Amino acid sequence: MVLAEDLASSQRSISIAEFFEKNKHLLGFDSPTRGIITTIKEAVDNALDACEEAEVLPDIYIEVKRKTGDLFWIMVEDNGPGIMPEQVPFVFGKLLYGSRFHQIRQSRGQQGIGISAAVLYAQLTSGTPAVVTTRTGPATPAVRMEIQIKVATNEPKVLSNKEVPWDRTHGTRVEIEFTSTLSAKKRLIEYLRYTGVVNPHARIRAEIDGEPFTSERVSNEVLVCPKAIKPHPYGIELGMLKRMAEGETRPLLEFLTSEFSRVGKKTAEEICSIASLRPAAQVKRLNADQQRSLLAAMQQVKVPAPPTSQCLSPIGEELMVRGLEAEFRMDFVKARTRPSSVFSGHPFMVEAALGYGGKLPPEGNGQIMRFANRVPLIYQQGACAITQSVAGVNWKAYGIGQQGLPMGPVLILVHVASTNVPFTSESKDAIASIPEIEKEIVLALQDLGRDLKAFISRRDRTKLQEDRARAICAIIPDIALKVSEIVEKPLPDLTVIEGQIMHKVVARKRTTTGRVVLSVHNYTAKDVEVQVYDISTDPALDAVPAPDFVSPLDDTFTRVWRVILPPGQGWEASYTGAGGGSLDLRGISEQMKVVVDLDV
Amino acid sequence: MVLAEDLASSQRSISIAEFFEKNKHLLGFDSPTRGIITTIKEAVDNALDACEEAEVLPDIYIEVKRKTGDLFWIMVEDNGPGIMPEQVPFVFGKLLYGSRFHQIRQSRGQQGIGISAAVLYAQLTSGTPAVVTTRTGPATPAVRMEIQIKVATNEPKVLSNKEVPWDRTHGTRVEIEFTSTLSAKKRLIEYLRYTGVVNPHARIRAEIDGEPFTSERVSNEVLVCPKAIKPHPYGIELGMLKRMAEGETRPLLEFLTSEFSRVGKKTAEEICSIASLRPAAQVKRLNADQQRSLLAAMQQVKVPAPPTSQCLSPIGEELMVRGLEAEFRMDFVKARTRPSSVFSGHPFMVEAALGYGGKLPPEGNGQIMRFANRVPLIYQQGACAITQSVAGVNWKAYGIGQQGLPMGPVLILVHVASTNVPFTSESKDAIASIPEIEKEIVLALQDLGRDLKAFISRRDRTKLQEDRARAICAIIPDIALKVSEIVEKPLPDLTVIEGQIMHKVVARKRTTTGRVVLSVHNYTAKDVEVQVYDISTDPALDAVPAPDFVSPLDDTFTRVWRVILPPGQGWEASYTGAGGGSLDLRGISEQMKVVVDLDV
Amino acid sequence: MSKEALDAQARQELLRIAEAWYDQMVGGVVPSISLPTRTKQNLAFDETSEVWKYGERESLRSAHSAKSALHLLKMSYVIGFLKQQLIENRSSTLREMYYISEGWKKAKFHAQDESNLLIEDLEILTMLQREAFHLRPEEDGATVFGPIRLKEMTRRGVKEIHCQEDVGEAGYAIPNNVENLEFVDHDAKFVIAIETGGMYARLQENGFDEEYGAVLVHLKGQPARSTRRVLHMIHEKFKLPITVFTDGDPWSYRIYASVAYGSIKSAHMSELLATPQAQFIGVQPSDISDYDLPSDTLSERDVLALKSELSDPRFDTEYWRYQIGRQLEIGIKSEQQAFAARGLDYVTKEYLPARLSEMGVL
Amino acid sequence: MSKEALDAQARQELLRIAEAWYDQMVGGVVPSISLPTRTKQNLAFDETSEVWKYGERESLRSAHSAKSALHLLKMSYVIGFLKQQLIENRSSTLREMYYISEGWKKAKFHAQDESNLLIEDLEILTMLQREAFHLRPEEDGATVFGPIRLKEMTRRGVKEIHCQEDVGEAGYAIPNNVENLEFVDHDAKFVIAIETGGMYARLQENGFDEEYGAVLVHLKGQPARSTRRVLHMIHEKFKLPITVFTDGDPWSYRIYASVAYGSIKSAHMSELLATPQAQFIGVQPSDISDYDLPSDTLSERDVLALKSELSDPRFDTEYWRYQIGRQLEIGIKSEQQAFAARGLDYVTKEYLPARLSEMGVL
Repeated sequence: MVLAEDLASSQRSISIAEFFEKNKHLLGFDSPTRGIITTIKEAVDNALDACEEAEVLPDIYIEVKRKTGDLFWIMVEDNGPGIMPEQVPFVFGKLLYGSRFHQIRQSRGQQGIGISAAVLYAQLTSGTPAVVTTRTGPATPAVRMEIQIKVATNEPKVLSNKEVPWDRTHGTRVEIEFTSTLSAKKRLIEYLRYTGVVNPHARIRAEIDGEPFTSERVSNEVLVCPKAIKPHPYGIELGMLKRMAEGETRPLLEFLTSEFSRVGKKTAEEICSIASLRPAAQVKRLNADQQRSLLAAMQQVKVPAPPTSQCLSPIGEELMVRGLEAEFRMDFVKARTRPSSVFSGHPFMVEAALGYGGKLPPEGNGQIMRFANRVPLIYQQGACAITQSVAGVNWKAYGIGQQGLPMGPVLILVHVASTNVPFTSESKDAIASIPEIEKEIVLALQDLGRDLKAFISRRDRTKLQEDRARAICAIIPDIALKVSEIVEKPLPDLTVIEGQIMHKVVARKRTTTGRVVLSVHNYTAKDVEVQVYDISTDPALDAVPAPDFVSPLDDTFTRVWRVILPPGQGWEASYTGAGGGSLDLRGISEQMKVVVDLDV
Repeated sequence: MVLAEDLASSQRSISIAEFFEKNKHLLGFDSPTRGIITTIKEAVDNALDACEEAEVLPDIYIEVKRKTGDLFWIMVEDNGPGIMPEQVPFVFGKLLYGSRFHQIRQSRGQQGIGISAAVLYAQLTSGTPAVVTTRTGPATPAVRMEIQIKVATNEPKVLSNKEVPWDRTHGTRVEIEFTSTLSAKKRLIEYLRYTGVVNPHARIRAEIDGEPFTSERVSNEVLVCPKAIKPHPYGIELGMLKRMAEGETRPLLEFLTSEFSRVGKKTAEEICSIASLRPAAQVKRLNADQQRSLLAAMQQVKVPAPPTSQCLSPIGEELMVRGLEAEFRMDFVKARTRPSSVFSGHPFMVEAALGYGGKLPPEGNGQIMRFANRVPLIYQQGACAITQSVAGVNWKAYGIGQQGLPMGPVLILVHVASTNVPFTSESKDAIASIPEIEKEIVLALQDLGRDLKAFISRRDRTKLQEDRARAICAIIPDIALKVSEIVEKPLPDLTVIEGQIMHKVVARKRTTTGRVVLSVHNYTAKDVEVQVYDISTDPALDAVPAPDFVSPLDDTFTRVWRVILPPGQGWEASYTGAGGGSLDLRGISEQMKVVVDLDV
Repeated sequence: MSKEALDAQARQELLRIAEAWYDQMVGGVVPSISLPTRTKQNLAFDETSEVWKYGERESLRSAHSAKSALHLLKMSYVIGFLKQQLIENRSSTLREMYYISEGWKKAKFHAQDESNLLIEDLEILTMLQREAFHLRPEEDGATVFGPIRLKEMTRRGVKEIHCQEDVGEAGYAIPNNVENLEFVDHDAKFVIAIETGGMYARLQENGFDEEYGAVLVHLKGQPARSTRRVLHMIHEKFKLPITVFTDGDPWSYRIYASVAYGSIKSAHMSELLATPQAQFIGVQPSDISDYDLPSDTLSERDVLALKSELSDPRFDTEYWRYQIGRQLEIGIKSEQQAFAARGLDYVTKEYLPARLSEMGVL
Repeated sequence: MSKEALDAQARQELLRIAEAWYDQMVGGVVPSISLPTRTKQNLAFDETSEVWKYGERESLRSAHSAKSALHLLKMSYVIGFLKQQLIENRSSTLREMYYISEGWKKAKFHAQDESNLLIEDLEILTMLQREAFHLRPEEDGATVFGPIRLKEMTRRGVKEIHCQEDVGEAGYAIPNNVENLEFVDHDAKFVIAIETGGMYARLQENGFDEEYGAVLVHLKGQPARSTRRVLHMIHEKFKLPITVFTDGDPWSYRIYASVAYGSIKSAHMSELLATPQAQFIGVQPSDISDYDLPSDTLSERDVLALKSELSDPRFDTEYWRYQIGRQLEIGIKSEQQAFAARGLDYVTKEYLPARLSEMGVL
């Protein structure tokens, strides 16, 4: 039997870097294809976050180049505030190092893993260190460092460090090399395009393997950086409470009112009373049972939702619409920013936009754009609460086809902003199914759906009017013709019927027994002046009245009459011919005219 | 503009414990329901691994009790080698601490996260420390410690530590309390049952909320613990090679032959030659480019697959069959252990078993049992490579229904053993889709499928013979009756036809116009002695010949004749009556007799 | 009425529609027509004639929308075509008219259905049957066998035919246009209309027509208009009881309903087509258990059909509520030929005499 | 042959089967029968009779397996039943026999199909039609109109009928058992068999029968056996040319093929049912373009049917390969009534006279 001592000798601590080296897939580096997208995504997230904190309008430049074989060089450069040289090694060379992990506010990156994971991945596959250039202002020189991670200890290693000239006055540039492929280039471009849509204040330029890409700035307003807030009583767990209580010197009441969001004196007293604790109790002296009842009381008492205006940064309805319009041509686009809400004590806010028609593909599944804290979600669409919520809406009620997901020329954008976006995994591909969030998404989409329905039925109504005009101008004369033939009486005069219902200018062409008749009627309330264009192969030399202008071209003749008509008046011209060709009115808006070829 | 300095001030390092506290789902603690199963699974994995290393037959006892409301107390106790008291705080109170992370061999746990994650989860939800009792041998006393994790630093905190009396001479017992639910009790029992199947050398007992469970030991052979092997040239990446090279003092040739599996002098020389490096080169002096060409050369040269007999521990065909038979009643069960194979330099081995018929549910999807390194996989069946491989086999070719997955009374067990099982996530629910592994699974299942097909067609053949017997004994007499009625001739004697094809003893009962006739024919080649049992409501007082024995019971009469028949001979008895009831032959095996009631 | 008079009436009725439109247009009004809504909900029982007709719900079609205008245009073309056909004393099938519309430009039909519905509209507007416009139905005429004598005005002169003596075993084939028939005399006690050919032949072979003075009418499934019209005419002329013998399933009950009460599609013709006095013989759900007939389980579609009948005003009587409820309870159905399981003579020797005398017919 | 002689022959043939089994059993042999395989692949052209019959592939059914033994048992019950029916001079439908089998214990039929197939087996074994066993088909008899006189032996005596003078406009209804018909004389030049009722009535209305001496036969879609037998008998007796006029689609070509060459299901009866001299009038694919007929696009099913016909030995002639190939090329089909688009008289005044004289019939 092996003794426990023998076993103990092989026990040792594992560094977090070793752990992730072995579990790359947890961070989105599970395939060479994903590697490039993940790296750029992490670098761009950091750049945007930094610019926001520094209140600069982001100007980001990305380059991807194939070096040899499957070795790629990736560069991301921003005009952010730069990084203090002594911080650089930690930001890029140590996993789990960051400024936002302990803050309760909306930000893109959070865990301090992303970019250092890319550095780790690079040294693992290509062996090359990451190169970081940064400058914190015009007064300081730019610094260039080569950085690697000491895997066994998760500590950075600086291979070189020197001052370099740089034309940017402030900003950061990171260069990373690893083996990968560009087979997901389309997805990468899509990611950049989507990033542009939800960051209308950013200019993003890129050159991906020689292909240029630009997403121009749509808004020149600097984003107000979200501020961190205190934890909300509903959003903490026992472990966290315990840690907050450790070393706390204030009495319970003060602890509650000063360390938590939305806890005033009255609420704090209520909590104490429910938990059967004295308001003056020493927080650090509470035992485990007391801590448990304190937590229970905090989650039982009625506390207003956490403040969101500071800690969340919605895109806003107008900017969403402008962002989408810059990228897509659509007949209809509307956006909705929902009031903020809360799940498990974490504030969140849902924004959505709905586009329809135009250049969107008329067949197949509609397009769904998913965003979390202004970051596009590219992978695992099926597993995402956004997709499920989209599928949960009854789109048919709004005039859109649906087979699970909505079908046809429709584009749906959903943005979930939160101090703590609940992802299904650390690779941050999909939002977990949280009822509160799903409800908000559905409400936003239903709201937009109603607007779209109104738009479609308005459009249909216009179409209906058009249709009615057509009926009166094209079919009723035929009925009159047939009926008078049956009853063996002369053709009735239809102008009264037409005038009664129509308020447009109507032009007609009819050919009977070798005679072509053109007619124009003004059923509007105003004088109109129009040009009648009649194009056909008939020479029409006997036209009465004669056209004001004739131009022959090969076998085709274009005739133009200028016609001035008071309200209620008609005009007619006729000539010998075979008819056919085309008729049009010019000098009058499309809405005001009806042109009918009665021979077709 | 905020300056980089301001930003730098909030940068700090994040402990791995904090990280996982915020990302519970990564470790399988995403819902209270899963918490219990995950905790027990981690503790049992550790217990089995420890027993294996110590070469003890595992005897594991598990208890789950509801304390108050949703607070549960979970206890797992084993007879393993115990843990040295000074190690206990680290094993249970520090994430990423373990003995198996750096070893290349098959083991259940690997990362040193599992059980400490449970401890973290407990202190997070209930605030209670984990209680660990352990004893390393009869000579030392048992020790009992209360342990928590200091989240901010990922270091253990021992709340109490004392010697206690314990009736076990060696072993470990861990007690953990957290809020949870037992709604997945069925899954928990399933997990324990499955664990028993692939660990036939273990006795597992449990009491889950008052419900007892036992999985008895099927084999008394102590498992040979897998031994660690050196890394294989195909299984390393640049980062790892770099680390191995650091501080290496031997020349390149010796480094290659001594630090890698299956690299002999000849192979090492070939590697050096391809990489254009001198065999005597100092390994630690190699620059990045040289390291890259060394790696390329190592992965280009032909190296035999890594040794597997030591580092893998298959269950074995016989034990799989015995394990399954102990848990399920089936008509057919076979197992197959495939030869070991390699993916990306990691040795692995696939085992599979196939059960059919018996008490397995005849309708619906077949049952799939997935295992990785002897650990059952319970969640995410759909995302698992095992499931996909099962669906990829054309089961219809083997006589099994299929709608994606196989249907009907079928049970499929697949065990993947490897030094590095590629899970899709750290919660270890599903195996990633690796072509090499999927191919092995498919081969094993196809092999078993062929065996099953042979079994089914053998069974069908038997059924066919049975069917033919029935045709001859039941239908042909009816044809004879009808045909003779049509042609108006006497009933033909069928004994010749029957004798020609049948080689059994045939008993018949027929009732015509108030007369019951029993007949027995011996179509075998031997003398037979049988008892004819005729049970009906007929008193049959006029039976000729008279029965040897009559027993009336209420309105029912049982008559028995003893009949001795040489080959080819027949016997007949008749009496006045209404017929019905039943007829049987005794004193002869089921295979040798055919009993037909011609009145039915 | 003579053929000439009938034709004149038809022409006049068609012209009336065209004239109404003409007057509307001359008066500066958009042309329109109004028609009863043709749904189950708009069936109403007419106390006088004892048949189900369309109720008072109407829908207006006016040339205000392109769709309705087109409908009116097509209708005017059809009226023109029918007028010409009446003048020339020609006739045609609906299918032929559909093809003729090829030359009607905008007024061309795009599906057979469209022309069918349009003709039904004209029937409703004129209160005349399509045969009056010289439109031949495509539907199968059924056959008659029994002691009845009739005269048929054919294009080749008048034929007098006795439906037992002058016909083969298949019986007398009912022509498309039964308005040309005149029933002369008979020697019958009642009429029995039969769903399946097998049962029709069985009754003939067993001499049921001779023994009981029955006129056998083979309905050939859901009866064509001409067959229903013949039953109506025989009843009208000779006051003979009409009975209907079908399978015992929801679809067969509808056969009976269309004979007795009229169908939803032709409710505007109910007075001419329906015979409210027609009585249902069976197979009744109660017969299935009483006679222990071989049966099949009701399919899901059967159950739905039965339930839909419960909401059909034509089945809203105590008898049918009971029978349908009974069938839903026992969950089975039987065919009329299932009586063969009790012997080939059983249906004529036992079941029908018993059932008919219970019904007061024999 | 007299009815009595026919009945005696049928009884004898049935008994022969039973006797063969009896002899097998007495001889200690498991009873069995051998039947031709009934698939398209086993159709062979018989040079003597010029019809398609089953080829030489046979399958043996012996009581060695429970399934076949049961088949033989059922067959023996059916033989017993038919023997009795012949003795009592009764008849029945297949459906009735199916219900009668309720009392046959193990030999009971579980689906109508089973009894149908079994009767076809008996037809093949005895070389007799089912009518010879007094089994009435359920299928619809068609109608005949034209200058032809026949005698029908009915249960109510012999009826002599002229199919123009003694019938109504619907014509003479062909009875189920046409073996009781005798064709007496005629004044016709040819027979024209027509798929749809609309065209049958069109030819009648336009006086095509009188003008050209045509006997009109309404096939009512895929013709019943009795209709095909009547065409065969008329041709046999009077040597009149038989022509077939259908829609222009793959399903209609099969109608022609079953008249001319026999059908796959009844290939064993081809000599009695098929009329190899029958000629196809149209609608031919070439007519569709030549006459610019209104047409529909071929559906996927149509195309499959056409392709399957290319592998059918009955269509393996130059004419059909060309026509079918042509249709696949143009991708459209037309109905016979589509000629109405060129006027109601077009088909009788232009198309048929031209086509029939091209065919050498007129």
